[in-house]
Amino acid sequence: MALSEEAVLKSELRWAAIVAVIVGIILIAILYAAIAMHVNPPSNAEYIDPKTLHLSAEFTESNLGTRVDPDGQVVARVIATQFEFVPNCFVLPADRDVTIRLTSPDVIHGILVTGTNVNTMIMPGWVSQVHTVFHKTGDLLMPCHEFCGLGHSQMMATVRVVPPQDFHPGPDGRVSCDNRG
Amino acid sequence: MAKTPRKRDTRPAGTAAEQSALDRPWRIRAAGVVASAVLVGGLIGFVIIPAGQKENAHLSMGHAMARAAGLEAGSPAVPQPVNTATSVPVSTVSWDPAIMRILASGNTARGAQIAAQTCAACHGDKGLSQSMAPGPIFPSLAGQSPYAIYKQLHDFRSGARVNQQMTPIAQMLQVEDLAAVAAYYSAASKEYAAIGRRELLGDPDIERLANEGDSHRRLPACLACHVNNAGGPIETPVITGQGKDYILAQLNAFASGQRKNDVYGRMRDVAGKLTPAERAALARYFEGTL
Amino acid sequence: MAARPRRRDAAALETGRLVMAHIWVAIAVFALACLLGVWQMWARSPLNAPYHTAANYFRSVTLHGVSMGYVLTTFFIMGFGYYVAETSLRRPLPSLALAWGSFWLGIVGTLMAALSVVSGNASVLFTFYPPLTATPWFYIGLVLVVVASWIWCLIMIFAMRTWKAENPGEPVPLAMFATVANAVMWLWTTVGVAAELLFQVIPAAFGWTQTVDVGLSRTLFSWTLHAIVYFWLFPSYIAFYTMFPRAAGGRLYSDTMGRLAFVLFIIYSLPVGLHHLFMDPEHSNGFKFLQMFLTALVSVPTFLTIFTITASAEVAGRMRGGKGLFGWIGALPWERPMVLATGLAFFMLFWGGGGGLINMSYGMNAMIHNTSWVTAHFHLIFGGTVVIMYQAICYSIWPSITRRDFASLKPLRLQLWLWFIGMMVMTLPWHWLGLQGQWRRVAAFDYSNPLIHSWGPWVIVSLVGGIILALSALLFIYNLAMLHRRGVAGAPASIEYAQAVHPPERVPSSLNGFGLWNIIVAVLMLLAYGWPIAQFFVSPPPQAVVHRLG
Amino acid sequence: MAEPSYPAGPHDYSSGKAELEQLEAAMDETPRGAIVVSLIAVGLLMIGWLGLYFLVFIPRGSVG
Repeated sequence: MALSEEAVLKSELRWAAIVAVIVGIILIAILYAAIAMHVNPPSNAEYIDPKTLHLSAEFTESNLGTRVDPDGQVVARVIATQFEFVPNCFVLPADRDVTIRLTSPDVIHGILVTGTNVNTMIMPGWVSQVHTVFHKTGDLLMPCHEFCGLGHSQMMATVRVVPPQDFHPGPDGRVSCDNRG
Repeated sequence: MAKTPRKRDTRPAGTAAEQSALDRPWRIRAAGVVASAVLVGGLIGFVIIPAGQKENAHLSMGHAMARAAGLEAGSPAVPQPVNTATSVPVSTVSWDPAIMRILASGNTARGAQIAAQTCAACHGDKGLSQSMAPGPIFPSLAGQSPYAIYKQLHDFRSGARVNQQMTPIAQMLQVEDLAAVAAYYSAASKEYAAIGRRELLGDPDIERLANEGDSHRRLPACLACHVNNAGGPIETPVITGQGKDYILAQLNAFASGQRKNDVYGRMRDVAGKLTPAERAALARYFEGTL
Repeated sequence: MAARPRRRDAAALETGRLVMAHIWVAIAVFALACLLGVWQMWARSPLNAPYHTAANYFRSVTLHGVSMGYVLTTFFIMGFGYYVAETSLRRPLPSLALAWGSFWLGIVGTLMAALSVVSGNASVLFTFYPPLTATPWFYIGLVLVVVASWIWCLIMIFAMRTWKAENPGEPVPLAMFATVANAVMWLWTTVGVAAELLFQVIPAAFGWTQTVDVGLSRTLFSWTLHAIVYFWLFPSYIAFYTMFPRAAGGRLYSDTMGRLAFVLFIIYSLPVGLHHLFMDPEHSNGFKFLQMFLTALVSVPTFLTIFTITASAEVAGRMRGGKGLFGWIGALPWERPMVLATGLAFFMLFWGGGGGLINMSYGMNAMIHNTSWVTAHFHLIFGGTVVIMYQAICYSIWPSITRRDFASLKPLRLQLWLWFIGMMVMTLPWHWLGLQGQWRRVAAFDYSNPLIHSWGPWVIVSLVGGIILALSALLFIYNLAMLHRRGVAGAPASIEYAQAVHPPERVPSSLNGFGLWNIIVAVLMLLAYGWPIAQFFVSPPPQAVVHRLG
Repeated sequence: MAEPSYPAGPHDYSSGKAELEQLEAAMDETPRGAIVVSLIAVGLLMIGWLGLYFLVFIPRGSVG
């Protein structure tokens, strides 16, 4: 079959074409997820100074946790610090667009939420942001998944996903694990 | 038919023209493949994906592409949240470069002078507490990092932390003075800097809390932060060698929320998870004499 | 075709001691790191491990990663490179003295780094994570190891140049072409981490700077982080192309494809590092997609290799009488360590590569980023494909260095099988756990939490895999030690590399040197990394305060 | 008794016929088997990828 050098190269090229088709299928699937489902990696060119983070307006202690913003967006603001999340538990409604905004005053952290595609690094200097919709209700685990120091292993939070009808923001738009959900 | 291999050692090298004719298609093909890869990848990433996503975020093509290129904050597919809150800080300390420079300056004449005039009566000239019996009331500053000392001084000055003796003293001084005296005490007591690594004795449960923490309660080990160069928050003080009454009083104040100058409630959270018995046992564990 | 006449009748390899010194250092460090790995799995399991504190765990993880990623690989690659240079070019090294100098420099660096970690002053893992910083001596030690490897690169490049000048117009032997390809790629690769260490991390570790630009440091490290894996992988591919076909008793199916694959590794393993930062906020979706697209292209040389090597196996199997569509597989001499290892390596490459395809898939990376899935992926690629081929290479070249043959190949095969089984038993549960969200780099799990309670048994299974791996590592050392002590004298002083079905007579300059590819890499890096790095200078982000750990 | 771990000479598997003849005979069939084996491997890889894409990734929902 493949006797001559040209025939050998031809068989390799034929194989390369098969590889190209396979890589092409993967690319199309990724593009479909990006355009039809709005799946992106969590890029966000938004600076915030970690050295004065606690003085900022958005990430001040009393503004952390879940809040339905005046424009109707459900936003959870969370601090990742050595070695805990603030707040340690937050409530989000199922079947609704939600945004989690996180940042760090100290070192690099990262989160995932078990059983979902929620995943981002948290870098001192940037606001990390994940937009998603939760479909399953219940308590999910949100551990720190990036080495952040000797207490890294104990750093985790709970995401309490409640059915939309059980999601009752207070007059200030806030919801917390302690009083609701 | 496989080519009959020729004896290569006797074969002359090809002429320059032959070699060049052999090389050119390779150069052209390689450049073509690489250029088209970058073009296609860039076109999809910077143009096609944002064009397909922009409607959901109600963005113009320009803004969608700016977001995809990282020139504007936010995702090309989702409206960007807006903040409406205002700042209510628990501590107004700020690690700006000017302060960081003073903190790194070590034992300066200015720091030594303030220490001698204002601090040494209670904290000693090397940061060793001058109140010894029955247990030190004043905390020792020896072996602390400049960040740790400055953080508390600044909080006393701003009112984030309240103490009858310390508040008026800190308010007498400028923040630059506070930084200078913090740098002085840290540098003057360098010999105690390794105090946190000292072997301590306690019952196994307390040793575990101090060294390993408790994953079940999401409690990090005390010593994951409270040792110099543990890699924890820079303003963390060393607690080994501090008086047990002082440590316990602070743990209780954090647990009750009476003291809340810890940024983002790190210690309020930890102390609140500890039982009163554990707080007392840990205070005993970390007590020691310098 | 007759074997090429030898230029120099080598009674003994001039580089024999040099090669052995390098590779024994690599093996000693490797065995130690295997034992640490077992303890780490134990610590993470529901069983009670001794000495289990957070500080010990991260000390161990750092030592494991640094030993495997930097020391084992660098020393093995350097040693094997010297061996290939002498045996394929059949001429002495340009400078044996310089090679020994670089060896001792590497030893000094390794000791500095190791002592820093063991003393508990450098528990920052092998990927560093500024603004956390360790004692500066840790980084300086690692820089010395890198400088040692740079000296090796120059020796390799110079050796090939001299040979080309002596043999104008002749194709460089494939094994040496690939070795120099690795040297060229490594010089490009280390630019990122060297810049990070010298300009950012070491000044911070000494206390000269109090803050650090975290985005820039991560980006510079990502420059290195993907290509470094190909640096590790190159010897395996060299063995696939130039040793396996001969060990199997056949020919390399295509010499040109080998050269092309190595060249593709140079150009496409570098401008793709941002795929390690898919989940980071600081880089835009546009650049992430561009580098994902280039990452998809770096799968091409691997796919080409799979086909070319499978076809080479088919040639060998058929020459040995194998018939039909699959009969050639059984006809291969599986008793040979190199043949067996290649088969097992391909199997592990299948799983590791499959995991890698998921990792590189842009938004899909969110499903598994920083979970045990990723740990499984790189243990299969590195611990699997790379290390098992390092072992097979040792088994194949050791007789020519010691002039002794193994009395029996049985313990060699047992060792390779154990390594393979251990790796599969360890990593398959990790894939499963990773999909469920088991996160990385933790010293302990709270198995009383109902959400992760069911993970416990799987972690124990992977601990069993780790124990099998450690046993295999010890058996590996035993096998080589027995060759030194009880080997049968009379082995030849060199090895022959595989010939191609159609041996190259004249190849284009671009497949006989690296001038064109260096230009292409420069252009690609400018396009793929130019703005992602420049953005930190055009619009400087706020810096983070240095957190000293050690 | 020594067992070479790597063949010393070029013709160690010669079965009487000249090596070149064997090679030519082998090349008559090659790479039919290799194509099939590689296709199976890559096909399985594709099935795995698509399986995870459709059964895990997509059901877990949109993120960005």
